[in-house]
Amino acid sequence: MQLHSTRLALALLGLAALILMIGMQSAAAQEAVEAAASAAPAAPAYDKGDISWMLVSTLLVLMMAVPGLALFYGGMVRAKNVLSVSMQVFVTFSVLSVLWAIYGYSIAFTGGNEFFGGFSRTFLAGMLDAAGNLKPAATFSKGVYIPEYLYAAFQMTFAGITACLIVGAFAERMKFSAVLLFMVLWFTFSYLPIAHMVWFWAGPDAYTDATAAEAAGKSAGFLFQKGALDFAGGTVVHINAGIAGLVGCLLVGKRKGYGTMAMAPHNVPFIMIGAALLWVGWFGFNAGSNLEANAFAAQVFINTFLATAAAVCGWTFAEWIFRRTPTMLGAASGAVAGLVAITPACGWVGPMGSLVIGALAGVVCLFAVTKLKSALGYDDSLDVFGVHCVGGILGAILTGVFNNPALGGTGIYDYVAGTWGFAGTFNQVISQLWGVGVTLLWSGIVSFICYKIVDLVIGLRASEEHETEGLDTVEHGERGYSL
Amino acid sequence: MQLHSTRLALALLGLAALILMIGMQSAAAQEAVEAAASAAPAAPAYDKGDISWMLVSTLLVLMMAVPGLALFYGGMVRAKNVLSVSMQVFVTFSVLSVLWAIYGYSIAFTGGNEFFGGFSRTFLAGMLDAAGNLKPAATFSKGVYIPEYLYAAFQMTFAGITACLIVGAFAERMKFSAVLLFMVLWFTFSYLPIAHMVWFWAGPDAYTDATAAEAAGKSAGFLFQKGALDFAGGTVVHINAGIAGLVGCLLVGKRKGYGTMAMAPHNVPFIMIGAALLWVGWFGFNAGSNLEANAFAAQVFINTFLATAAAVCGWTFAEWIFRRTPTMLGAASGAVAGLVAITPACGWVGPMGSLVIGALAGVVCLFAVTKLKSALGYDDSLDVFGVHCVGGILGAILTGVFNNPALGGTGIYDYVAGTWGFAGTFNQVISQLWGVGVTLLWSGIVSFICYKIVDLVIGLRASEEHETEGLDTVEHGERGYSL
Amino acid sequence: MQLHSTRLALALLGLAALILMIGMQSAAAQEAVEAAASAAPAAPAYDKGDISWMLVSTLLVLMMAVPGLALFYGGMVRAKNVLSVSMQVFVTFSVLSVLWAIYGYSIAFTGGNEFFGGFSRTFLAGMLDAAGNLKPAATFSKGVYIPEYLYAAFQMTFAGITACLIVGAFAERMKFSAVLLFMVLWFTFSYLPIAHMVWFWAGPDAYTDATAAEAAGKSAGFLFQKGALDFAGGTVVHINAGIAGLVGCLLVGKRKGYGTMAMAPHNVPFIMIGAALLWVGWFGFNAGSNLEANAFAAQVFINTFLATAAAVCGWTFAEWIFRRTPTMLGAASGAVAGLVAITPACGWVGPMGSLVIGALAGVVCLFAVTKLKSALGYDDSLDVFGVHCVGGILGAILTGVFNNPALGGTGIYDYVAGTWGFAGTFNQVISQLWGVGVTLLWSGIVSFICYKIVDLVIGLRASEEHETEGLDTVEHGERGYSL
Amino acid sequence: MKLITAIIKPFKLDDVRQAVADIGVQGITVTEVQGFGRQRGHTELYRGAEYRVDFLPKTKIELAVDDSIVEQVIEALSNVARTGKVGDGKVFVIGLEQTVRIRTGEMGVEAV
Amino acid sequence: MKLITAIIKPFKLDDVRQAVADIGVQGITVTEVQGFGRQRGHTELYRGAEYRVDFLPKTKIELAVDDSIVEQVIEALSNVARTGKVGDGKVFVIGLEQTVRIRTGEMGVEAV
Amino acid sequence: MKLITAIIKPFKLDDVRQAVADIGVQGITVTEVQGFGRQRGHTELYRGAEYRVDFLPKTKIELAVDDSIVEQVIEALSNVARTGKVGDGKVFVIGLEQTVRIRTGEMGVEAV
Ligand SMILES: Nc1ncnc2c1ncn2[C@@H]1O[C@H](COP(=O)(O)OP(=O)(O)O)[C@@H](O)[C@H]1O
Ligand SMILES: Nc1ncnc2c1ncn2[C@@H]1O[C@H](COP(=O)(O)OP(=O)(O)O)[C@@H](O)[C@H]1O
Ligand SMILES: Nc1ncnc2c1ncn2[C@@H]1O[C@H](COP(=O)(O)OP(=O)(O)O)[C@@H](O)[C@H]1O
Repeated sequence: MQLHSTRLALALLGLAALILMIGMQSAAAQEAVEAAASAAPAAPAYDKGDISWMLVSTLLVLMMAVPGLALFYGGMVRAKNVLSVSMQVFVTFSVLSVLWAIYGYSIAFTGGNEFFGGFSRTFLAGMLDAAGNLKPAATFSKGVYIPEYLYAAFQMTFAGITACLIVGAFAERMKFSAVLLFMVLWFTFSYLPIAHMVWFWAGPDAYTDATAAEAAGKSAGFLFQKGALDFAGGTVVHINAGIAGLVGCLLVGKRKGYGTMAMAPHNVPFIMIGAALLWVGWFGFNAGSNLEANAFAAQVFINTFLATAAAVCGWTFAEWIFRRTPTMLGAASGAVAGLVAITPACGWVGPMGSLVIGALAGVVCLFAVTKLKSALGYDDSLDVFGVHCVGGILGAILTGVFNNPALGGTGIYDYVAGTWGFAGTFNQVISQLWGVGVTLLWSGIVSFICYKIVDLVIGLRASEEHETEGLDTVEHGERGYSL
Repeated sequence: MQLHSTRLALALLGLAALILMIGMQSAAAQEAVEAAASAAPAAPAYDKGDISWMLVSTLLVLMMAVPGLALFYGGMVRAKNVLSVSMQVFVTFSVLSVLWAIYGYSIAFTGGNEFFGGFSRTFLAGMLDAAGNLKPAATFSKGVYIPEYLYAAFQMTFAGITACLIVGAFAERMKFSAVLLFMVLWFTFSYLPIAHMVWFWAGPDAYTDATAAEAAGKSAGFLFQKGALDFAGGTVVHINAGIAGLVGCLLVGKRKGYGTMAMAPHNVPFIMIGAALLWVGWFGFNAGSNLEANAFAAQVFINTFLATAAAVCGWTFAEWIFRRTPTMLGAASGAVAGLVAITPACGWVGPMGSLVIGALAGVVCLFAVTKLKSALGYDDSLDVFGVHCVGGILGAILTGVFNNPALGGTGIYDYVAGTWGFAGTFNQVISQLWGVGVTLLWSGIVSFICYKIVDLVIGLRASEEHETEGLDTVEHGERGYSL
Repeated sequence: MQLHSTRLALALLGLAALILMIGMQSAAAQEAVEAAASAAPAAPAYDKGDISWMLVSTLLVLMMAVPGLALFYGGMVRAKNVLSVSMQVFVTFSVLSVLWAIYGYSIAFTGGNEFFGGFSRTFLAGMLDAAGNLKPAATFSKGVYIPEYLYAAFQMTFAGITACLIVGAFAERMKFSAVLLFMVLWFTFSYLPIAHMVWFWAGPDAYTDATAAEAAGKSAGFLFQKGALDFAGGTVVHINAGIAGLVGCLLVGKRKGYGTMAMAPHNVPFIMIGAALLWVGWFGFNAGSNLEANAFAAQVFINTFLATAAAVCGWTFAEWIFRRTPTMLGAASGAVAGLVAITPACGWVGPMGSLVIGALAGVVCLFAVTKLKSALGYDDSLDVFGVHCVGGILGAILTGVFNNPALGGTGIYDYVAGTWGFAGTFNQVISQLWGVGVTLLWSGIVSFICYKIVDLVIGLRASEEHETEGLDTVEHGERGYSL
Repeated sequence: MKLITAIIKPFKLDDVRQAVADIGVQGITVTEVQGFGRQRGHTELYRGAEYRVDFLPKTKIELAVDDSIVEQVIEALSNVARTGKVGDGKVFVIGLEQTVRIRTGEMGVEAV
Repeated sequence: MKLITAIIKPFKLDDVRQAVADIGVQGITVTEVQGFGRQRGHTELYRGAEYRVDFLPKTKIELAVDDSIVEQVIEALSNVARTGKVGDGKVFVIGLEQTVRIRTGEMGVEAV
Repeated sequence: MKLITAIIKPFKLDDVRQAVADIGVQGITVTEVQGFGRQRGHTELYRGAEYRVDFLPKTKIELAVDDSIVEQVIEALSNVARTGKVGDGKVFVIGLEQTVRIRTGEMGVEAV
């Protein structure tokens, strides 16, 4: 294995160097070309309040991943694997950030077909105008822009954290080299296209009249066209990662001793810190997805807050009633479940709808990680499926329900007419199910193939001996604690 | 006890569901009605810089509570109670956030009498205008507004963290169910009225001329009318929580072995992290209380910063001189003491006044938790009284002193004349003492009654056996660490 | 020693009180005087977006120091010294914040000669106009200002964290009193003048025409005049602290048992948290150094992000290849190395240049802390020199290289002509080397003298017995953990 | 010389130490251990998993004492360590063939 | 009475406990220890430093049993603790001169 | 066979291990313990509270050795563990009635 990994690393490093050299050329070259082509205003008057908020939002999502998720997951495994899990999060996030700059952003967020974008922004090229000013990216308001670099940075953090979420499913037994290779493949063939399908569109300025709107609509991603509402990434992030996790833990197999040995979390306070930082950071995720600091951001914000609080209550009290005692791990898990479920909904519902979504998410995800999991018998180490996939599906569907203005929801904005409407609960839920179904299928199948490839090339699973000793010393030559 | 708790939980859950259902109806209904009634401009041009800052401030206060306070307190108890304390913070904060949305905000921040507000904003109703735009809430500048949802969210975090502070006083011995029930009662009957008394007013726009000002003045809360200055919550938050803590630890009694057994903090680095996050987050608390990102926010910010730094120095050097060695727990406590003391003052004094306030707070609170505490002999586990109440009183009084423009203070703004004046040190200190005295009395008495009720209904204290074993395994079925 | 320290503390405390009393007077007095003298607009229309971002940036840098650096360093030492190191960071930061307000800001950021500023802003005097409004400080755009209090607060955090960085070099063996005394001396005689040399200038408004520009140029700091580019503090912060660390660890000598005993980090997850918070907070450091939330801040932001991610990859993969396994400590160190190297460059290069700078920093610093360190044989406990000084020098030089517009860099702005130019790679690198060389010499020599003074006055090193027992119990009367 | 080993409830340590010191035993060595026995443990819940934790934290103390005071020591420590509830622990006595004080090289009863 | 002390691989603890319980041993005392022996440790890397960590985490279990079942207990625990790889550990048997149950004061075989 | 138990200062562990290895003792078992004895502890301060911490971190090492080398081992380990300051610790020697290597079932001197 040692040799394998080393060769892999060398290859990756060499490749990276090569690509970068090409990139720097092409970036410089393309800029001149692109500058002319861009349809958006040459030097828009950005609002500094928007920029301030989006800078903050971006760093908040970074904070969700590291240290947030790294701790949340790190605390949940046994002490002998704490570094292994944190390391997988830390390095996956870094590698994908680099790849995002090289080709990820371009494939996800430039025009192409309904499933994949193009290559015009590879190496982040073409984001400066001829005068060296930062070109704009669209928001959800006509005539309001943020610098495209900022949009690319914000979305970069989404790509990174989504992949990191998967780590929890096969924690404590997968080889580090296998994790990294899988992540690169999955990012390229699952994350990028699904982000494109759900989020890519021409921007509000294109919706000038009915004809233009139709044309614009057709240039958008596949699920965007289906009318699936996903404000901040319920499908792209949570369902996508959750199903990839389930497939992973099924393929890699159960941990040695699962079901017979105690596998208690080794550091519950770390879990608490992690969950709390996820809560805090998630405002960047959700209210940041509003892309501007207008008044509506406040609604997204309070929705996110209340859903989380309600989910903590939901999980904790349900646990108290049905499982004897309320636990810290439960409260922390409840917070995450609520955050997951409100993610697609946060910009489409009202505060009372958010309370209901949160409370339900707390109870449903508790059910998922207890009854459902033990019924199906898979070993999803840190419940990526039970919390992110189940919570994501619940949130996606309830978005369709509570979007209803009669339930305090916002309805949907018609950029041409300038009015708010509502598609009807049934129609909207159908749209939502399109989003859920396509994501489950696409990510499920792509994940399966990626795992199989990795298994063939370098093998997925650490040896039994290594698993017993713990991945920290074996794979990373370190111990978490010397107290 | 098990049965009791379970029944309690069930009841709470059922109640919550019921209330929400009603709420969703009423929220939808009221919106139409309220829209017309609102006196403020229909769709004010919010400044995105203000919104950006207030979003950040709100999440900073969240971060103070979780993970900040949960860690600060969690690290200070013995290892067997770390989850118990964190859990009390985490769940109290969540439960009160939900109740805040249901009735708390309305009672604290709508007009009513001098002590309680009304019910017009229950379920956060009435905060959207007929067109679905977010209605404005006043700031301290005429013609400057932030969305009311944002104001409500910001204030929600204040309510949550204030209650959480109390947890430290009776840590390591109170039952989880008792904590929650007490918190709900105390929040309703102490926090909400005191917030109303101190902070509720008609907003600056109402102060058009002398007559209008007088009328507006009479609609404000009781202590607001008394002229007590409290920029960010010295009375409402710290004195209020501190005295409730003192009453609590007296009623629940000392921890078993207190005074004879060593009860060293189990994880001092956690205390350091917690204190540092409190410091960072407190800028949301203090500079956020400015409600807009105008230049003055910078003064509030630097005041807060310097007072904290000075208090760290004050406590540390005093400890070095009088108690042999400077300790990490001391430096961390000093930071919190400084933050507490500058809270009421931060918008009314200058940077040099802040240095003095901070340095004094460090020394005085050290004295309070050593000499005063051992003289009086109560067991306030984590010194809620010694730091928050004593520091809060000190800060409240010194606000009256350093508000003096001759000492670099701001004086007080006359919204009608548009000029700054100063009430005179003596007068202002008297006003401050009104704030201190009323809060001590109100919260002290209400707390006493609430504890007694809880004691009658479910009992305050965990059994001796449970206390010895530690609340983590007994009440939450978990252990903090499996290293 | 006890007596010594106590006397020191007493003296410091008394001094502080005295100074403050004088300060309060002088502050009040000076304000009237200064108000007239100030050249900048009386009451500029600040952009609230700028203020919001700079408030956030300031608190982010605070978060880098505490808890970020305190944890990063705290986790890396042995358990018996965890509090000692955290405490040194916490208290150094606080003491220097107070001194910054008293005289630091004035000496660094007011006009004087090329090496030192003057005393007009001691006690933060003169920052309010006659009407009590906050006076402006310049940014890098003509006609754009932020309140000077805010600028002073932002820069305060830089001074504090820079000194704290040094702590890592002589960790686990230096007396607390010696650390504090050294810090005060070094701050005064190394940090303040170097900050003045690199950053002090008249501001963009002074560059109205060629003659004015020349005059303005001559009033700037020594290294500013040499044309050394340092966007966010590569020289002032990292080289400055790094060389002071090297001198320190050489003078204080190796830790007992260094090279023969295992000195593994006691808490690697803490290191991970620390590094991640440094990453998050560094956006305040770097993008905050842009001083406004204009579009360009987005470029600084994404540059910082990508360099860090690339450095994590660089260090991790290099370790994998050359040192057998990729480690968590390595990934964390890589992040910091990348952040250090991009610090001077972040506002002068493009994203692809940032990727290269980051990747190189990861590899070069790994080499520095392994080969270089073992070749030279010094005991820089936490590699302050290997990461901050080496990374800082690398970044400074590469700034000169990648500033080239042909490599995607920005070039340099000519405030008079309003155009962008480039000095030529060779010329620019020479300018950069001026910055590097002067900082190394100045800080190296000053540090040497300061350490010697401290050694004479109170002695640098803890006794062998104390070092063996661990500084936590001996110097602070506490233990980190009682698990 | 005998080596007395006692397994006791952790919170009794201070009392036991005092009690044996009163008899004149100057030194003891203490180890944190986990005990399985008649005393029941507790249940822990982590999401889907429920573990019976059978082991209980106990404290082991070891004292090397002269034969003459063995009975007295056992008596004293048993008395203070006793709560009367299950799980109070055990005392084991083993013969010591040799005892050395490292600092001085003293042996036997001189060494403790 | 004998005191049986076994040093085993930590992940074998549950099996061993079960095995001796099946023979009727009701109580055991467990300590986390570090073992040095023939089994090789691992190498740790921290930036510039590389440490050979020779000690390995082991679990020590102590059981006081009646003389009559000593052989049986050793047999049973050895069987389940054996993996056949180096590092499986040791069993030591020591004579117990006295045993007391603190709760009741019972002595000898009654006490365990 | 004898079981030698030594309580030493923690930072002496590496030296002691080396010293006994030089004599040919291949395996040892190490436990972190807390010692109370003549050596004084330190005082800890936590806000209002001041605790005298009497226990000191010590390291216990256990070695099963053949009777023939007992003296030699005690000699060697005492020499390197000695600092001459109070708190250096003790050595206890106990008779071993039986020794088994779990991996192979070997007994007695073969087992260590
Ligand atoms: N046979 C034994 N050998 C070694 N240790 C034992 C034995 N029996 C009990 N112990 C230890 O004594 C502790 C208390 O024993 P237990 O049976 O729970 O209660 P009691 O001593 O009151 O009957 C156990 O937790 C275990 O550490
Ligand atoms: N002579 C000894 N005295 C005390 N403990 C020993 C001795 N030899 C080995 N051990 C313990 O037994 C463990 C296993 O021994 P080792 O030599 O690694 O393998 P094995 O027992 O399979 O030959 C060691 O880690 C150590 O804890
Ligand atoms: N009678 C005893 N029984 C068991 N352990 C002892 C005894 N006396 C001392 N010890 C252990 O030896 C250690 C050192 O003993 P101490 O009296 O401090 O110093 P010294 O051995 O140099 O006289 C103690 O910390 C304790 O762990």
